[in-house]
Amino acid sequence: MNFNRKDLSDDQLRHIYIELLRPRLIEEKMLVLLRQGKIAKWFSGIGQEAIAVGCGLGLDKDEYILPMHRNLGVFTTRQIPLHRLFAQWQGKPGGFTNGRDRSFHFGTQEFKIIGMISHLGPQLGVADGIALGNLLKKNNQVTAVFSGDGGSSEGDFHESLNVAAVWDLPVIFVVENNGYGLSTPSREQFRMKQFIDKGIGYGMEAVQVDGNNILETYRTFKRIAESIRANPRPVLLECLTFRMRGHEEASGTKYVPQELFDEWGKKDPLNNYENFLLKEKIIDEAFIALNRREIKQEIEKNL
Amino acid sequence: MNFNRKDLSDDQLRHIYIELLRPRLIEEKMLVLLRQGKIAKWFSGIGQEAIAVGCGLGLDKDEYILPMHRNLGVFTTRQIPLHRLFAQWQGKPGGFTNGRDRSFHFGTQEFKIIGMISHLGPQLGVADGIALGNLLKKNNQVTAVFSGDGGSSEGDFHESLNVAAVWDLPVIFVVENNGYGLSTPSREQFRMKQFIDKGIGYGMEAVQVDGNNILETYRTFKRIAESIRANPRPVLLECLTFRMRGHEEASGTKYVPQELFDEWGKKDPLNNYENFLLKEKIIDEAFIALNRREIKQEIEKNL
Amino acid sequence: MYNPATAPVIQPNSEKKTEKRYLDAISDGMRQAMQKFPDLVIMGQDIAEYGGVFKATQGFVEEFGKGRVRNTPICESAIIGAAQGLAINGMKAIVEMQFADFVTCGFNQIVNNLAKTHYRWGQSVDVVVRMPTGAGVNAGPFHSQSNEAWFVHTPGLKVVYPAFPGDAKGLMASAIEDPNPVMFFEHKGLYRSIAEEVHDDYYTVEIGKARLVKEGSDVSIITYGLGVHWALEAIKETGISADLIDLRTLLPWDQDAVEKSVRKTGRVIVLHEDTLTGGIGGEIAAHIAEHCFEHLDAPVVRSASLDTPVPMNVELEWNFLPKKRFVEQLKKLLTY
Amino acid sequence: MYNPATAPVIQPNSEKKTEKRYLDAISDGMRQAMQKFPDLVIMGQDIAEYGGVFKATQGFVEEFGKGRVRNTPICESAIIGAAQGLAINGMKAIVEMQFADFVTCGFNQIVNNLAKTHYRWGQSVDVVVRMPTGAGVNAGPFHSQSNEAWFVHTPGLKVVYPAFPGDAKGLMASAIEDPNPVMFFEHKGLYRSIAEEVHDDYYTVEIGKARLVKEGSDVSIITYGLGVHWALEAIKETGISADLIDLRTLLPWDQDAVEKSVRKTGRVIVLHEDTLTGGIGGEIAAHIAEHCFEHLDAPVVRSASLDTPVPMNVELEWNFLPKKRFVEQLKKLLTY
Ligand SMILES: Cc1ncc(C[n+]2csc(CCOP(=O)(O)OP(=O)(O)O)c2C)c(N)n1
Ligand SMILES: Cc1ncc(C[n+]2csc(CCOP(=O)(O)OP(=O)(O)O)c2C)c(N)n1
Ligand SMILES: [Mg+2]
Ligand SMILES: [Mg+2]
Repeated sequence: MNFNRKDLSDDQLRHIYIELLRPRLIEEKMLVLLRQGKIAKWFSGIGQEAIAVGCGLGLDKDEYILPMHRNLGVFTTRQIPLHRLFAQWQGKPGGFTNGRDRSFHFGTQEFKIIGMISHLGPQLGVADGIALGNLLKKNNQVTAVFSGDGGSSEGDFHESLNVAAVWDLPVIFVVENNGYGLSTPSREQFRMKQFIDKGIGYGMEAVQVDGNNILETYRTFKRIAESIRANPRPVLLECLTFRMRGHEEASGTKYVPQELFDEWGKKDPLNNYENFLLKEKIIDEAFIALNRREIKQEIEKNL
Repeated sequence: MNFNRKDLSDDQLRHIYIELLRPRLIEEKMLVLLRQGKIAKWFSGIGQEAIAVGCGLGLDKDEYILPMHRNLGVFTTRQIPLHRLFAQWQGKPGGFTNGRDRSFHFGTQEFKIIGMISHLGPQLGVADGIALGNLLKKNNQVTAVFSGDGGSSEGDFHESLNVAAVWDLPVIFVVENNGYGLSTPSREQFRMKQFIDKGIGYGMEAVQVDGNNILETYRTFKRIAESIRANPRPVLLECLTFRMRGHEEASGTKYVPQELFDEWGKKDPLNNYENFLLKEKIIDEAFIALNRREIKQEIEKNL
Repeated sequence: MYNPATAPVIQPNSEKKTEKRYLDAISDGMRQAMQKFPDLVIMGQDIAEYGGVFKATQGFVEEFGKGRVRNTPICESAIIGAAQGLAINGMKAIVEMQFADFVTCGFNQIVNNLAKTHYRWGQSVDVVVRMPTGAGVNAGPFHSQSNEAWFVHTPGLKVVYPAFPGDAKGLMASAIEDPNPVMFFEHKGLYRSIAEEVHDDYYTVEIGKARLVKEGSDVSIITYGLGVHWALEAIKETGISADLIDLRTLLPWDQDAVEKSVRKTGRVIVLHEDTLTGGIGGEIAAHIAEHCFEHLDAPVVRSASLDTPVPMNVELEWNFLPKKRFVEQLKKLLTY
Repeated sequence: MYNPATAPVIQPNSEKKTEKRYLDAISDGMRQAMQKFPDLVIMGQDIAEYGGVFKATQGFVEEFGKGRVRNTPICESAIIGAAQGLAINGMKAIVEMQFADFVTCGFNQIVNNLAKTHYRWGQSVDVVVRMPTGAGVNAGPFHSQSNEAWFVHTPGLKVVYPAFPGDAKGLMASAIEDPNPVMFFEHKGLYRSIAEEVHDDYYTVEIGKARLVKEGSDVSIITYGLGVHWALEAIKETGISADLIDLRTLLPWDQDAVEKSVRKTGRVIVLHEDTLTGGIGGEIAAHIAEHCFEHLDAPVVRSASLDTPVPMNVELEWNFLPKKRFVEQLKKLLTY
């Protein structure tokens, strides 16, 4: 994986590292809690963190993001206090739904995050409306909304992209293309070569990015957001990535060939970025150890 | 308008003429009946007949067609006795729904035509299922299904094209692109330049044709159908055309600029084809008069 | 369940009234709300220059501009979703279904997004979905449906269904003021067929309150929408002394008003245009049977359409609709 | 309304029985129907190699091939439409919703296409839509819904909801044999929690017939699905002598069986897991109140979930569900 720091300072690069590390460590803890029966369900985003984190860092804090079930990094980059997230996942008071809904199915105006409902697709239309609001208010804000590759087969995907195109809505439609929808591989979900091939059919710009390269994702979100703020329009952003733990913990990974795990394991967004920073001497092992310890403490403190 | 007869015999060219003339004359009569209050509603297909007629002639008689509200030519080329159509439109017994549903909202296994419900979009998924049945039966039959340009904004359009692509279903998705959905022009419906730009986004072949040129539409349907029978797969067929009487009789045409009527009036599918045949001396005025008289008699007899 | 804030009670500023048709009253209510709320946006198919297929938004684009009066592509789901997005972003939205029948293409957004969001994380969804509904217009199975019962069975929605121009205007204002999602049913058959003197000023009519249209002693007729007009005709025709209750709001419905009347008359017939099985009549009749049991002198009777789609042919349609059967059922009930 | 042809009554070829869980019984019914009908196709998300999220089609793709056991892209509407297309082309189809909650994304195809086609032009729509449904599994508002009432209010559909493995297998066979569109509800909470001896051979259980699960004299409990098991517990717990009627089919429902029991006991409670307002309980209670008025010794009581979405938290969820309230209501009814 090639990393190009361009004009990013050492501090910025380190900050990005910490933001990428945090969701990974939180997830690792959650997987333990899941095995202990303390949370009911978990959709792992391990392997895909660079997309959510790139998005969270690339947009301004007061711009709405509509993430999905694998996008913990959106929540952590917005600095939601972890005890609130944990309470939410455990269905306890102090979360965002007071036990009424589960996992990432909530929104918060405080952090400008609007979570999905379970149904795949409806959040895309909601993003259109939020963006229309921004357009009418002329506040130059961008909205980002996530879809999986599988979920893109829903009619809502088409309707929402089309409306955004016709109305010049300032939305980034992020497709996390991880090659699977639950057990079903891409070849049984669609036939186009890549998602960016859908752009021309909506009269919409489309951009493809290596979803595992945090500097690429971050910079792409930032660049598109800046451009859209100046010149409101939708952009389709395809992020190529992979789910390293299958669909959700309960469903196993038997249906995924081992070669894919091997191949994508080498492309792990955190390891690769860490190695790059180590090689460039921007961080050292002590830095890593310190930050892992600090984040773990933060996690324990908030549980 | 350029007509290229290629290997079509004079008889074939004349037959095509009669098939193109019949729906026009039926419609003209219906417009009279509408004014007399004998039928309740009418969506005129005048100006677009070359598509429905091309489809009806291009497919085999035992292949399913799923037409829309402007596709009288599909019904007439399948030689449905006119009295049954008239009874249907007047909500009388002897039609296809015995007064239960209106206008073209019916199906008939006898003529292998499956009419739409009012809702735009659902017929596309139904076509997928019919085509899947053919694929599983290995009977090498093609299915054709119609959508308007406006109706293509519905989620069902996307879902159905995608399923057809993934499953290699032998379906021709016909988009009659007439520039309007009711009062709303294309620029408020979508932003892509043309419908065939959607092909690549589904991994689907896409073909564009002058929808007002009967020899082009007929030959394109025939060619695609033959190809799909041998090699099952979906094809998106965009037919460029125009509604010469607006959306439906009750809604007027005020919202359409006169220039468009002028421009497209010159491209009338019947007049142009008639002129070509006259010029080539394949028919003469007497032939025209005779056929008009015969069809009108047929109409009166069946009323 | 709901955002507890409701529409304020607003009285008209003056007594000025003009004769308005049902359609004009709805249009008037929307126009004045557009003037009052600069953040209110209307979206729908052909609603801008064309004014909508029923012309309810005629002239709106000229007055409020294309930004706030928006022609949409033909897609119900994304637009209803967009309405929720506007609400999340602090605005208000009205979505016009071209016909109520087409709401099924945006059904998921309504029942799972609009209806459940406030319960889940406290976000109000300040959206009105306009539903030109109903039969008797010879338009067949897909342009005549009554589908209010699905929404009455969806916690989180409010469902409003006025029968008169005055109520239509005031309830439209309330629906827009109310921060909760409101399904606003408008009977197409009433648009141009009824008119009455309606206040010119802006005012609200409270959601959740029924109206006693006629007072009588022998029987309570509980109905709404076109049913109210059928009941009026039947009362006139038969001379029966009846309480005629127009529910006006179907969710939450006015149990107090209904119970009060039933306790007085001891006989009830519930009438609606919608089909019988699983219709709202069941809810109301069951409630009465459970909570007014000791006050009933006769079984609670339901009068509703046949359990089929709405046929197009005019004779089939009037056989489908309960109007004629209702009069018979009413007479029979009085002789019980 | 319906194609009058119904599923034939088929008795099992032998008395051989095996203990089967609810899920196995459903799976068994489908497998044997796949063997019997070479034109039957099953479609759904992850139903092929993966066997479906509940494993109801485990092993099917190996036995019947990928042609007839089809993983679909994630889109409910086109697939339900495709099922109708298969039926039009002379085949039969089963569509599995991954969760019943997601049917709202294909709602239009069901209520306007599947349900109305036979009425409109006489074409049967030989489709079964499988609906893994219900709460009590701690899965929150979007994986727990009971949405059968919407479909019971849609003329043209049949709605089936078995509570026991033996009924589940036989009703599945009937649903597939029946040429009409059938919504087949399966309670997720029952999949692996109940088992009984079930015939190994293929057989049908008639659609439209309720089952008297227990006989008693003091009260009639009318319910279905998980409610049947709650009622069994309640009867055991309280020792009350009750007729317990499991409706099994919700549309058309067995009015005769219900009326017969009510005439005997004079007291009725209708119980369902679904929310109260606008639920099926209203239909049944209203019907009883109208048609058994003179046989009632007490008001018809309804016991149902609270009018909110289904909360995730286990305490909230059990407070939402009527199980506990039901026992109180039942006892109170007996003292009326
Ligand atoms: C309307 C709807 N249908 C089906 C599902 C069940 N479901 C949940 S996640 C999932 C797979 C999603 O795949 P994809 O969109 O690629 O996202 P990923 O899990 O790969 O991130 C499915 C089928 C759903 N949530 N909503
Ligand atoms: C789901 C749905 N929404 C709205 C409508 C109302 N409607 C009927 S025809 C029409 C315009 C269709 O335009 P297009 O698809 O371009 O077909 P054309 O009339 O131009 O042939 C509209 C909006 C409908 N029939 N179905
Ligand atoms: Mg995926
Ligand atoms: Mg058009």
